[in-house]
Amino acid sequence: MPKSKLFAGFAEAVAGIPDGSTIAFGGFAGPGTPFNLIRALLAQGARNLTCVSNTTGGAHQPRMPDIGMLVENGQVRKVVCSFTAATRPTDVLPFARFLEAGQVEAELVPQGTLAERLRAAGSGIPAFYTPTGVGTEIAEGRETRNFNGREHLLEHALPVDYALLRACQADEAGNLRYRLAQRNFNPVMAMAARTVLVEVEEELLPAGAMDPDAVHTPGIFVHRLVRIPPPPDGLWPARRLERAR
Amino acid sequence: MPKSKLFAGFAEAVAGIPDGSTIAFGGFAGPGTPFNLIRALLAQGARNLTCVSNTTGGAHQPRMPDIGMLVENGQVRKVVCSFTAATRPTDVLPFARFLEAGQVEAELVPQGTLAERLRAAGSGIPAFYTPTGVGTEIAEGRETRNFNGREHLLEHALPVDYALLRACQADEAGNLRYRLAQRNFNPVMAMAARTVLVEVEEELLPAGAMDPDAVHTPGIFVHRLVRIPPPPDGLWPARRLERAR
Amino acid sequence: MSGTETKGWSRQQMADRLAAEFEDGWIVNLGVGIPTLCSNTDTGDRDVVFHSENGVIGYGPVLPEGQEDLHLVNAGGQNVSLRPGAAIVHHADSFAVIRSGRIDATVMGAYEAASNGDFANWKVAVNAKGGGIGGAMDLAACARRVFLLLEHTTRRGAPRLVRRCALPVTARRVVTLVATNYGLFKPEGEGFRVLELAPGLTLDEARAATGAPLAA
Amino acid sequence: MSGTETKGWSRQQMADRLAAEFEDGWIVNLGVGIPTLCSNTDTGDRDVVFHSENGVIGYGPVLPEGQEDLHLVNAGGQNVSLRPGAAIVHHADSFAVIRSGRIDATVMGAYEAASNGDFANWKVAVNAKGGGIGGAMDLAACARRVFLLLEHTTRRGAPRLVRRCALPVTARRVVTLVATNYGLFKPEGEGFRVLELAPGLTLDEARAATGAPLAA
Repeated sequence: MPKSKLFAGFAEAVAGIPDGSTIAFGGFAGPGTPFNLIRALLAQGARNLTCVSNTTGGAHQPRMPDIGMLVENGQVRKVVCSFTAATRPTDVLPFARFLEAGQVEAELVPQGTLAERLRAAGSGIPAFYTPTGVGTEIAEGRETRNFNGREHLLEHALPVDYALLRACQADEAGNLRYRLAQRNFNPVMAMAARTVLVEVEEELLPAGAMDPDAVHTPGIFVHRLVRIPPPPDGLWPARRLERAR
Repeated sequence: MPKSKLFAGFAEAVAGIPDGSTIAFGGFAGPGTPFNLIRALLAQGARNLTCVSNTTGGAHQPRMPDIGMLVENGQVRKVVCSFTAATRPTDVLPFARFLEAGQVEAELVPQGTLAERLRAAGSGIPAFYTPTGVGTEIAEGRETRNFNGREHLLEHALPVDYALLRACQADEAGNLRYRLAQRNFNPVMAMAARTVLVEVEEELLPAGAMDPDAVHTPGIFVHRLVRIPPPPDGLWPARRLERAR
Repeated sequence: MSGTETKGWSRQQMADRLAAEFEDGWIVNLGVGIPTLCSNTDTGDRDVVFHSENGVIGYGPVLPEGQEDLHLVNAGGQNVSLRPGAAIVHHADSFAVIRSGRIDATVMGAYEAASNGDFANWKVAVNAKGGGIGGAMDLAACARRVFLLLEHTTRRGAPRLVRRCALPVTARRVVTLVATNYGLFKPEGEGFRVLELAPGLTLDEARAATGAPLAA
Repeated sequence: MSGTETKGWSRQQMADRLAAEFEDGWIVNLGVGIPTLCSNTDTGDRDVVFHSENGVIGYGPVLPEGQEDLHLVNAGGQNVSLRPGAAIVHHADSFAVIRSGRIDATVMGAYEAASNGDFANWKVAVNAKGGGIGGAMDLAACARRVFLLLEHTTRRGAPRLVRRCALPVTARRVVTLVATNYGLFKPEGEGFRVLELAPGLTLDEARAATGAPLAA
């Protein structure tokens, strides 16, 4: 039998992540974000990382572990996100001053293109065309092609070395279920990654206890599971508040 | 409120399908095949159809309504399938003599490319690249491109006018659940189609009775539902037997 | 912006006015900010499905404090409710819904709306480093109708409805309708048509606050 | 082909021999025909996940008559069982698993296996109209290892192991191992290496029935 996918703790799960890795982080506006794995990665200290995520975090209070903290901790070379700045001129994300100071690179990608580039990487599709972004600044100098009378941008797959995810349920085979808006990027990031780490909210189910029709991410994509302990040891989402402006 | 998606019968559901339509048919080796809707389409008589499906059917006994029968009935101009002939030299599919006589066109597509072209159509992706088929007869004269040191074929989205599907469960909003191997092509065909017709095995659930996390095809993709009556009025899968050779 | 300075409609009134355009059976995506107020609007006997880019299909009003489900948020991160018939998909499938043209209307905030149909909502200044695209470019390029909800002027009184965007655009020639605190407007090339003015506002006042011709 | 004419291994023995190559933790796709027999093989304490292109991940042996679940079939249309930890995905996701290189070994039938690593299994004759590709081209192009299971010769005694395919190929330079009723063979460019001969067969007999050099 292959060794168990269940790891004793978050530190053990992230221990082997080397400097220079490309890591995708699940989550959208809270749900599905691997807060505990990010905290462990902050402590583990891997550097020169490329971080793929919807945002760099920090837009809401209470602040939870996020990509911005990895940047502040000097661990990040580049981020690939659909938000690299706040959308309100009056907001300044913690990440912004590092970007403005040139201490971190940023690749800004439309959210649907980001999701599809991850899915493409997980699907053996090296590139695809999308109408998104045509005629905008992000299309400048880029390859376009006309299909059905409409310009489209060529977009490339975005493979990652690791995906750090959060799920509601897992079984011993690594099958995952997400609850409601927790799903978001997590399934496509699992597909895009060579190694998938998941923090899990509920007790691990024995293999065979999860309905095969109800699985959201098949266990063949999943490598390391960690059960999230109750608070205060484990990080759990709190009610989100807008940041003070 | 929009009018109900539940139709009284199969004839009512297929009544408006015009000549010249492109129709995708769900199913793989039995499960998920819309036998009742195909039978209704045979009676309805729409002609000059383009049929998209994994196979043309007829490889097993007892024979159920299939694309081959639509061909025999003079309703089909072209099929797009991953099998247009049997894989055993000793087998001859009912469809084959129409193909050999030039009475129907056939576009032979690798199965993964077929599934992905349908998903692309349902995802606003006009074209993508795949390594499948490079160096084979199906790549002859086709556009290729090198990514990461490997040749890939350019493949185009395959949109369809209608999808005829079979599901296990549906609710009033049109949300669908498939059971086990019944899922196969059905979700991506629902995505690829402008109008989606579904024959449903179980009693229709009220809106709100299906767990949103358990939905396989969201109701926004689904237009017409028909409950399958018990046999002999409704067609249900029988145990499959190999065809006599 | 505090409510007391605002002329014309309140934010909820702007959202309600735009929501009155939603037709029975539409699938509507609501963006971050003012647009999320549309899911609080009573659409009466019109059945409208609200889609959020994080894969929530069929959500309803924001839930009051203490009743939130922390696993359920809309595009703005607000804890919303689900309506009967809701379904959840992952992010790639959610944008498949968007790019395949199944969103009947997308409602977004904007910094600038141009009469030629361009609009800008992802970069706060031409030379700003970084930006916040989110799902806006996908939605703008692919939704059947692009509805914008924004304050009619900046805090300094500069018009947000203009002939041509000064900021980097989100998409070109896509805007269908624009609702502001001043009223409801339709871009028509070189200017906007006034479909409705908020109570208490005159056409001259609206013209003075608009950077493009306004036709009554 | 009736069992009585067959030299060497039976079909189940061929499948068992190839299944002995599966390693602990592998994900293995089994094609139509002889390959499906591999899911009947006892792999002992090696945990092997069987994948079928219709989206069934983690299936087990074919179920006896009367115990079938008619909603559950493998790639060959046989009613199989599920192993604990199984998961179902749709067809596009199933081929995402395949194209992304997650299949450790694909086991397929073939008409011809060439020593240069090409093989042919989708068209019964060069000039045949139509063909049966199924998932074979995706699997052949993308699986980490391509294992073939076929009778060593045609019914007329012509070799199926050859230097170059005469039939249209399914993929080029991909074959890892070939198991036939004669034994287990590895393509090595201009010929095959014999890894094992079925009991009762001599190297000379195998050479006589093979269309490419055989190295012991």
